[in-house]
Amino acid sequence: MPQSIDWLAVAGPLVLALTAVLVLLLDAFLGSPHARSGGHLPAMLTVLGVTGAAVPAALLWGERRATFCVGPGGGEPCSFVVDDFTLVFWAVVIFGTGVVALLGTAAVQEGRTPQGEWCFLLLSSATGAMTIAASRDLVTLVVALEVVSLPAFAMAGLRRGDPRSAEAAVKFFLVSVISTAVMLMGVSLVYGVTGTVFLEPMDRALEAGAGPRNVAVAGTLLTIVGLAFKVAAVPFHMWIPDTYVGAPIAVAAYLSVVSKAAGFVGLILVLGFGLRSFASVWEPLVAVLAALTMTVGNLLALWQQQVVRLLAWSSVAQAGYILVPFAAASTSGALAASMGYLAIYAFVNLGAFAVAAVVGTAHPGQQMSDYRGLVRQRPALGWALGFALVALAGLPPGVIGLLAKVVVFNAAAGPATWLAVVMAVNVAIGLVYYARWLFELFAAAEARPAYRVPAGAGLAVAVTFLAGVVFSVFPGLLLDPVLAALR
Amino acid sequence: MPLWWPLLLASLLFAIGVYGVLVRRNAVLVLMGVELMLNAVNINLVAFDAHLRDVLHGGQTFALFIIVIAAAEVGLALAIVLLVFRSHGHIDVDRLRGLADRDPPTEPSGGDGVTAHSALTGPGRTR
Amino acid sequence: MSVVEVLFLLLGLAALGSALLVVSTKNMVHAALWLVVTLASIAGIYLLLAAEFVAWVQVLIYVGAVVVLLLFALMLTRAPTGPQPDTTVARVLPAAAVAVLVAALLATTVVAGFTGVRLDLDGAVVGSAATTGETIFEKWVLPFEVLSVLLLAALVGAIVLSRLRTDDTEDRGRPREQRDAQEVRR
Amino acid sequence: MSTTAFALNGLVAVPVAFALLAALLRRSERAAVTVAFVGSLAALGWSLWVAMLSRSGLEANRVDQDWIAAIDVSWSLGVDGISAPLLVMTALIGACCFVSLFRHAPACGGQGNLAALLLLIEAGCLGCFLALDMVLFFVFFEVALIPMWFVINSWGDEHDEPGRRRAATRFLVFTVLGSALMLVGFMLVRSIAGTFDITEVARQADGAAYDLGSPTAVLASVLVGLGLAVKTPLWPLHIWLPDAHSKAPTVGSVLLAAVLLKLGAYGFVRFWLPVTDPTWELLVPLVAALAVVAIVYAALACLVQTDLKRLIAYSSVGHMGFVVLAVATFTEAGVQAAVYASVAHGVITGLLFFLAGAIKDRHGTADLDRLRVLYGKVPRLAGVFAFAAMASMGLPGLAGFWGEMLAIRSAVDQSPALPESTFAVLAVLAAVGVILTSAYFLVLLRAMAQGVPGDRLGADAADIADVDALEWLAWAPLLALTVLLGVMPGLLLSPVAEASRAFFGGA
Repeated sequence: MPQSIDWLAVAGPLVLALTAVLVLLLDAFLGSPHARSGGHLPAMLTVLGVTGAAVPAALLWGERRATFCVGPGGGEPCSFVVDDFTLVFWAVVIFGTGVVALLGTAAVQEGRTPQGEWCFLLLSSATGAMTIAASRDLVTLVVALEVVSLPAFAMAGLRRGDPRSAEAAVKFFLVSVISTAVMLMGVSLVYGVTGTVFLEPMDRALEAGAGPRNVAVAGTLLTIVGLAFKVAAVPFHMWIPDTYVGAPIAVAAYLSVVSKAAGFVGLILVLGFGLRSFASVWEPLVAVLAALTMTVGNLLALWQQQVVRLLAWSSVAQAGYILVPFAAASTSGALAASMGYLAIYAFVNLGAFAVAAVVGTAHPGQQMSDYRGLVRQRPALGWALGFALVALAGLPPGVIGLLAKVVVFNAAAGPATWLAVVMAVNVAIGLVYYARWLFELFAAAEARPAYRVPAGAGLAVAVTFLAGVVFSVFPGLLLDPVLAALR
Repeated sequence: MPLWWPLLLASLLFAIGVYGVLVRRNAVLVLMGVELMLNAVNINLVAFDAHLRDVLHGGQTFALFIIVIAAAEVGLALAIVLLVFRSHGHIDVDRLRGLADRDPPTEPSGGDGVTAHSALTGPGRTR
Repeated sequence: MSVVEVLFLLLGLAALGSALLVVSTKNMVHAALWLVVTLASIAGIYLLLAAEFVAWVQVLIYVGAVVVLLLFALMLTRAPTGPQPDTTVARVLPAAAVAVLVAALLATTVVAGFTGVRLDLDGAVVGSAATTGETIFEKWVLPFEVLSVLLLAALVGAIVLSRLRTDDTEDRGRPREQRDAQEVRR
Repeated sequence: MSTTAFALNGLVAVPVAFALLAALLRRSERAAVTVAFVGSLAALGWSLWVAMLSRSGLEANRVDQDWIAAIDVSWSLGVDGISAPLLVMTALIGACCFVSLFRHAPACGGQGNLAALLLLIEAGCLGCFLALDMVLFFVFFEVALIPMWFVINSWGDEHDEPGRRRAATRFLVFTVLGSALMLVGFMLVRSIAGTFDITEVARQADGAAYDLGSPTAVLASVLVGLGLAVKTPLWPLHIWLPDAHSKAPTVGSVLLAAVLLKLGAYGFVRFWLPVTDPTWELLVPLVAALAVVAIVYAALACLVQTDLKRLIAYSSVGHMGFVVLAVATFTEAGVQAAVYASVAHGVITGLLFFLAGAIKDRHGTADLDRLRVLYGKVPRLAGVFAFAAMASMGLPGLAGFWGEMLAIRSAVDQSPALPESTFAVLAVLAAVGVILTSAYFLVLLRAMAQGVPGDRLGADAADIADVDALEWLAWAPLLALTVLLGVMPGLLLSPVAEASRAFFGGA
């Protein structure tokens, strides 16, 4: 008996996948994209597609829909579940993909990236990211994770005639496939112990004492190592700075937000859903990873003069903050703090990348001194970037960034106070480099470089800035539903 | 047959794969190490599937999917490796240093770029 | 010792031995060929473990496609067919240490965990093409469909990365605008 | 919206609104400063109104509103006798700053933006003094940081750019480090008490529902104390302060010393006392001891300073030591002393920094080796300076005296839960500190105001102008308050006493 399918539940990823194919076909039949003015059609279609995907997602809020079930009579366990947890990540993916598609127009005007294929790859990857958030079995999860990564490799290499882009792609690729192999080894062991690949039955089996326990522990550790690569936790972070700098900036933005979010969803699903009863095993490990990640990320960010590299290291540090609540995961609702941070980080970080993409049109070198006086030359850009940086640093007026840290502290203080203290120290260290950049923004400058502000990138800056301001004034609007989504 | 036989085989194969990944410099050879690791995983999955008498055949299905994933990865890898080869003239992972932290960051085509150009104009092109 | 066990031992040893050669031989093309031996032995092991369809897929896709692609990659990057001294590096010892550590930890864990558990293959449902097909299309439709996205994306990704070359090399060194203008004229 | 809500929210909103107005007013710098000045006057009037309201106690004067329901953070503001004097003092100092800004525009221009930033700082500080929710306190605490960083970074000492950048960043990093630790502490408090509302926490601690002696509670208390100690600052966490104060522009120094340090002091009273166990033999005596070390250390450090602004900055460290010592006695008298000393220090040190700025502007230097014979050249300025210095060293009859006196008295008469002999020793040492303070101010006055006519200032020094009308206008309120508080300490002490009695639950 074939499985029954709830089409509304799968509509989100489906719309993205269909849009991807549509973009590819249109691009193929309408000819070379830069033959037409601007070649914005694929980007517009992409934005339209993610907006379309947002509609079913919005309709589903507050519900729990399960489909692709394998249980007797079409009941649980199911492979695909859409609940509030899923939808929060769908929102991140939809928002992130839309903004990245807009940013991509800057790279396309530069004329070095084929637009149609770029949008196709972006949408495919986003399809994977949406699927992973809804997946509740390891097979779907692993396949979806690969769907996120594989197009991303190609996107990283997608800048014509730039050896660094190729280098970025190959490093990213190798690290990622190795990590996948390690994670799969862990997954296979867990499967052997529990006899299932579905997350909830897996957790039940482990709770009931399925053995041998040591094998399950080994599987857990290997799985964490593999996923730690994906989220770029130290010591598995080495690919991050090279890849970010080498790849087109829109790809770096995508990697740091959507792809990283997918990694964290994987981590939350596997650890928080499938291996919840093993929390005592993985909590200390993740705590150490978190502490290392934020400390190394922040310390290395201190030395950077190139802003994309700085953003890369800062995103390593932020990954450390997002890992912090995992160390307290046995307390109910702690992982929601990770989600909250991730959701906030998404638009704040995209804001910084969006401005960097625009500045990159005049200063491809992306040195920090290139930003000198931006606030006076281009007040809109300057203030948007300033706001994003302040929010990343976690200070008012970027109240939402500050609350992201509050949320994480709230989860960690008590069960893992030492980690919260380490994070507090790190927040202070992080300030130094954000402040350095902020200083350049507001410094007086002589030259007045010619920035081209591509319409798409301008829109991306505006959207992220607006989101930041609105959520800073009404933080409850964002945080209340997000934090309530995972109990 | 004891269950641990295939598991032991998988563990050893995995370790050999790890060795290959760590020790090789050529990107394609690194990839071969990864393939060994993936095969180790598949042995595990298939063995457990048989042992568990999994009615869903989760293990076997998973193994199949992993094989397909590996194929897709290798297909893309071919393209990426060629891309690197065209721009750098080699696919030696250790020598890919154009993005290293301490290099002067403003020169996108410094150092390796020279070889890149010769590779592009070399006999590899047929036009 | 039953026939299955003997066969398993032989295939296992073949797989391990050839795998060692894959990671240690100095000749790159030989490495790929030894990989074929490893993969084929593993396909045999799948047959023993009641995974018939997986075995055929292993032969078809892995041996048939993956290895060919790897060989392509080696050839296209003009890998020398003779022995190469620098395929491996000075970190042989640390790498070996890590590998031995991984092997020891994993092996002791699984062996200790599953001693005494026998793999009873007599009544096992053989994963023939029919049964596997049924399970996939009844129980695993979702990952299968997602996999199709993966394959399409990998295909397009590979094509677009390869196409970068022609676009790039034909008009390298000319300003962008000229190139655009030319394309419009075409 | 009820009157209370209107009054309390408005007190924060008014400076923010005027700050935005001033920032958006692109037409002229002077107009922007005028707008900001009007805003600060409005805030001053508003704060007086709020202070009037505060007489009916905290419970009658609070607003609670959900803010982020998911983590129980509410928008809770309230005012009582403890916060009211600080509110008024903040608004007053703010207004004085803008008068000063009228007179002396910064050399690098942009005073409109500077004025807007100063108003934002003022708003953040007012919010801090009003906040009853721990997270909200933390948020307001941080509001002032970025503007202050800009003020130091962009308008600071124009002769020393790397120096002022270093000072600004150090200020930012230290403060955020402190406040982040404090936040972790708050979260721990919440994990025990289940609420971020400090009055509720205090109630629970009083009724023993909140076990102050539990390891988590002690850790929370340590972390909160640590965070506040950076801000206050308490020796040895003061190292950010001298740089920040000496490199900041005059108005920045004034706000830093007079208002921002009080956030730490107020935090100790409002947020540290309720969560701290005085019977734990290590923590509270340690804090008190550090406070006394700060007093003595600051006095000694002052003796060797060569820069006028650094000297005043170090003297602030000493004065804040008195405040913390008073808090650490866990008595009503201690709270009174702390609030009184805070306000007195705000007024006097604010005045001192104004004067230091005025002297620096006139002579182009604040180097003590080069400032000589001010009595002869600018008699009125020198006179006011001498007066402020006297007040700062704690001359009886002026504001500074009561703060120090009450602090030492409360240390002698500390809470019965605390070790008596330790505090007796500390009180004696603090008294020694008072004497040392007098010593360095006298040395300073003698060298600077009287002294031998130096040759290095040259003949052109003769035409340096004395105090003008705007300066009188800026300083007069502070001068008057110094005298008034000195003569009639009860004016301030009685409302504080009432509030602190309520605060200690009548105990």
